[in-house]
Amino acid sequence: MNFLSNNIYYIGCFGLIFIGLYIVLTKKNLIKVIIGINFIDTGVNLFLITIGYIRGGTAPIFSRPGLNPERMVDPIPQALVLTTIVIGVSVLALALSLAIRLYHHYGTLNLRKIRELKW
Amino acid sequence: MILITILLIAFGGAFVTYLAGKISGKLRNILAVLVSLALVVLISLIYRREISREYYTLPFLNLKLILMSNPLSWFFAIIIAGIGLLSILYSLEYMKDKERLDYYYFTLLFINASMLGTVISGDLLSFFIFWEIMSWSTYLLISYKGGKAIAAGLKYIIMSIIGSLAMLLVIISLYSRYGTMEISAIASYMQTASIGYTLFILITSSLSFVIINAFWPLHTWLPDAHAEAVSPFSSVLSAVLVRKGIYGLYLFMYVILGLNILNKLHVGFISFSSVLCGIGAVTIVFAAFTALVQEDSKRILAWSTVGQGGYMLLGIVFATASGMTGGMFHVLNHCIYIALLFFVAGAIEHRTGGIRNINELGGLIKRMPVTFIAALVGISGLIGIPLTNGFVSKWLIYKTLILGNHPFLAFAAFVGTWGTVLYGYKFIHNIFLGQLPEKYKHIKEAPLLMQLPMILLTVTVILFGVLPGIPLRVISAIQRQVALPPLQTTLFGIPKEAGELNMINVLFAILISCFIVWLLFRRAAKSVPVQQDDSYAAGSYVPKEKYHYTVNFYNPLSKMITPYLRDVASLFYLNIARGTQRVCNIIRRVYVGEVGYYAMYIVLFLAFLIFIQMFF
Amino acid sequence: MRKIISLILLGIVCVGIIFALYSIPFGKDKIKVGKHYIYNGIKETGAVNIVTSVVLNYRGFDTLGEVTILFIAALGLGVVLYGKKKKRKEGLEPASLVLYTGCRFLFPLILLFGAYIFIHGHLTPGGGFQGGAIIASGFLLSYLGCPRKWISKERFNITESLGGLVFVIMGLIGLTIGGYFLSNFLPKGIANTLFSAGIIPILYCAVGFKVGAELAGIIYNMIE
Amino acid sequence: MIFVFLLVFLMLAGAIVASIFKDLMNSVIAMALVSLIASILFYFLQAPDVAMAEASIGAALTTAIFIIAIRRTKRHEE
Repeated sequence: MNFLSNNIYYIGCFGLIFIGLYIVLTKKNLIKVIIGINFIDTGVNLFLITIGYIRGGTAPIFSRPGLNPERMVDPIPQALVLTTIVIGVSVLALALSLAIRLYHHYGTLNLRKIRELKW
Repeated sequence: MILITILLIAFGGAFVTYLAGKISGKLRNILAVLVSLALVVLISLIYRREISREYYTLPFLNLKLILMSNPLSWFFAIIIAGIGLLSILYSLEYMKDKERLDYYYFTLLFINASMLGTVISGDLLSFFIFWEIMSWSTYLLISYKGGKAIAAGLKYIIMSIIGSLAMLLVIISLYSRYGTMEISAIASYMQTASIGYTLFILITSSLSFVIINAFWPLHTWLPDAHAEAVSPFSSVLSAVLVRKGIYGLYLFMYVILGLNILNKLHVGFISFSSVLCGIGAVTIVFAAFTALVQEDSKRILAWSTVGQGGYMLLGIVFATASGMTGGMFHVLNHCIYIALLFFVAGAIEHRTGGIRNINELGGLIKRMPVTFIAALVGISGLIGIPLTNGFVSKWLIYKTLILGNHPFLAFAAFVGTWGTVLYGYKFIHNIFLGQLPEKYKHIKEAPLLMQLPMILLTVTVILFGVLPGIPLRVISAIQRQVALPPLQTTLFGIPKEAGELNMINVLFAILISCFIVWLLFRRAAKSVPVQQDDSYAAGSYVPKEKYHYTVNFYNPLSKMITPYLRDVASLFYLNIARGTQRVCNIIRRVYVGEVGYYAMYIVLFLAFLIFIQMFF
Repeated sequence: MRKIISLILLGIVCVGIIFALYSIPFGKDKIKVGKHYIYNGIKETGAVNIVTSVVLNYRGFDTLGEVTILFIAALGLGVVLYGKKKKRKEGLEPASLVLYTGCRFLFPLILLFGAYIFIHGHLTPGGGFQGGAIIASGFLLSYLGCPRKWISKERFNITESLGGLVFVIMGLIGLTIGGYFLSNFLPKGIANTLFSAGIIPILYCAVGFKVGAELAGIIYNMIE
Repeated sequence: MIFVFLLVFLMLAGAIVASIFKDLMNSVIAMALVSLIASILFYFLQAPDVAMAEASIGAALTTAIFIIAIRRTKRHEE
């Protein structure tokens, strides 16, 4: 139980990453694969934030006087993840538009049938 | 100062010619001729200077450019400039209607310039740089015609790059060991190097020269490249560029290492020179008989280029006075007559509209007499008939081989000469003698501008055959430079002390016998030229071309020798290529075309890394 | 078969990660560079929200690059989906009256909320990215509720370009005045007030408009 | 703490369920759930900025984009 309570966030983010990877590895529907990629994205974001966390810390915002700067969590991963999320959604949209295009071209989203990359 | 002027004129002239071509074609032609003429004049001016060096420090990287002129480089430089001038003159008419002429002239001049650079550079780095410029621009010009020529050029450049990399390895090794690139300094350091290092330097550097000179196992690029290049450039390629290999071998073997070290390089009875001798002998025999079964006029000449290289090698490997002289003289001679023969082949190609298959030709002697005489003299030189220059050099080489107790090598050389006689006769006969095909009834003699280089070279072949003392004096200066025993020469040949050869006597003897033969034929001629009548078989007309008896010349002989002429080297390379392709085909299967597999590879690699990290 | 192989591989990776994670204990103080930002952030930038000061001041140039990536992704999406435009609008069912009215009522409020979030980016959690996303979701709502009132694509483009332009111009002014790109040349003001932190609110407004227009444009492109 | 356990469990369950569903629309909704819980976890990890971004972008916009994409392609995985 102690182990679990120490590592529950790690379990969460890596569980998410592994489920995403599993989806990417095994599923054959293109949109499903993109969903998996989104899971990986979320998991990595969660991991970055988890690394910057301090037990009992506060958010890095001096919204009221008397906050202890010693107990503030790391602002840098937060800043990185902030931009990552936005980039993630735009890349996701790009991937989905490609999926739409592929569907219009091949009439299917099944990756086993779209084998143009083979040579 | 004059050396850098030569280089500047050569390289600058190429660029100026290219730019002039953008303005007008005539200006470009004039400039090209002027530049090559200026080079010939300038190089003639530095004859008889003693060894001179010029030092320049380039503004970047503190590199030194050292230029050097000595008899050896003068010898090669004058060949390069001379053949360059003639081929430019020849191209004026030959290339008249072709496309991309600016590019053509630019590249041709650029190749000449870089070849000049390689012979007058005094340090290995600039030697290498000029060598690379030469390789690449040659590649560009070989593939000028497109189509098959691109494949030929590719073949050339791949082999050339292999050689260049070997040479680069040598240069880097020498520099890191001795801290200098100047040839004379390296030569003095190398006197104290260990045997193993010397062997490494020699073998690795000669790889490059063996490739460029197309000796037997590495010759495969040459026939294609020579056949597919445009004719004026084929002559440059065959006469000059290929012989840069001999220059390089000479440079590394005698200028840098010297005779003392070379004599020490042997394991048991196998020495470095004996290996080279074997290569030369195989090259001679193999190439001569392969040329015999070719049907393409330029391909015959290309294979003869391969074969004649073997004679030069046999000559210069034996460091005796006569052998060295014979080898170097053969370089000059071969360059003259092979350029002449390529000009002949080009003239026929030009007039008949690109016909290179000699079986379709015949009887052109009446239509193109000047070309015929040029071809006859050229072939005589190639075979080594007395009164042509080829005779003198081959005589010297045979003499070396026989006096040096090398019966097998001498036999190989003789066999090669027999093959040369056969394919030389085939060349002359199939093109000029026999029956004139109907469609060539009205072709004209080659244009005057194309005749001019041919006539010049024809005269030179005879001149050097009758008066071999002129070039031999230059060659003995080379030998004196590298402290080899020079051959004593007179104007007409070789004096009694060094082994009698007096061409003036031979000249008179031949003139007299010619007179007698002429008289005999005059008196006892029985053949009467008759008109060929139309012929019919089973009531239908048989075209006259069917009677063309030059087709399948030497058919029984070719049938006999063809099984032995399988180009083992070429097959070997082909098999390597095929094997590589097969392996790559197998490797290619990992690209299955499905995203999941690609992701799987990534995870697999990750797992592999983790596995290694955890257990090792 | 494939599932088993993937599970085995993922298991190996999982084991490796578990071992690797032992050196990163959860909740311990591992901050190095962040400390500097936390202690000197207010003094140097005037922004109370340290994340904002990192995003727009310390790593402002990165944010410009990030916005550029966003722009390029939107551009790529437009290029990929460019082509035959079906007239879908005729086929759409009109929304019910309740939905229609609700959307029209909520739309300005959502925009206002988004604007509030990015204007107060240096004081409270939130900022240009979040505010932009909220604005984009407002446009999504307006599409769902009242598709005929859809704003034309050109306005999104103009807004988005203006946002990028303001960002770059602010950076260039900073370059001329302060000596480096995006230097904070405006007065810092008093911390915890709206008009503080120099150029950060301006930049965040630009980013908010840009991201909002960009994401709305992406949705627009996907729907068309 | 038990609340965090519950959330993480729910999040992972949502992810697994998203991978299992044959109807892509259900998968996408499960994915939205995952994003939403992730944003709550961000808030617990003292990152309100990120929580906001994740909630507005991950849970709302991404879902919308996915739904649009599914509407333009095919709803069911074969």
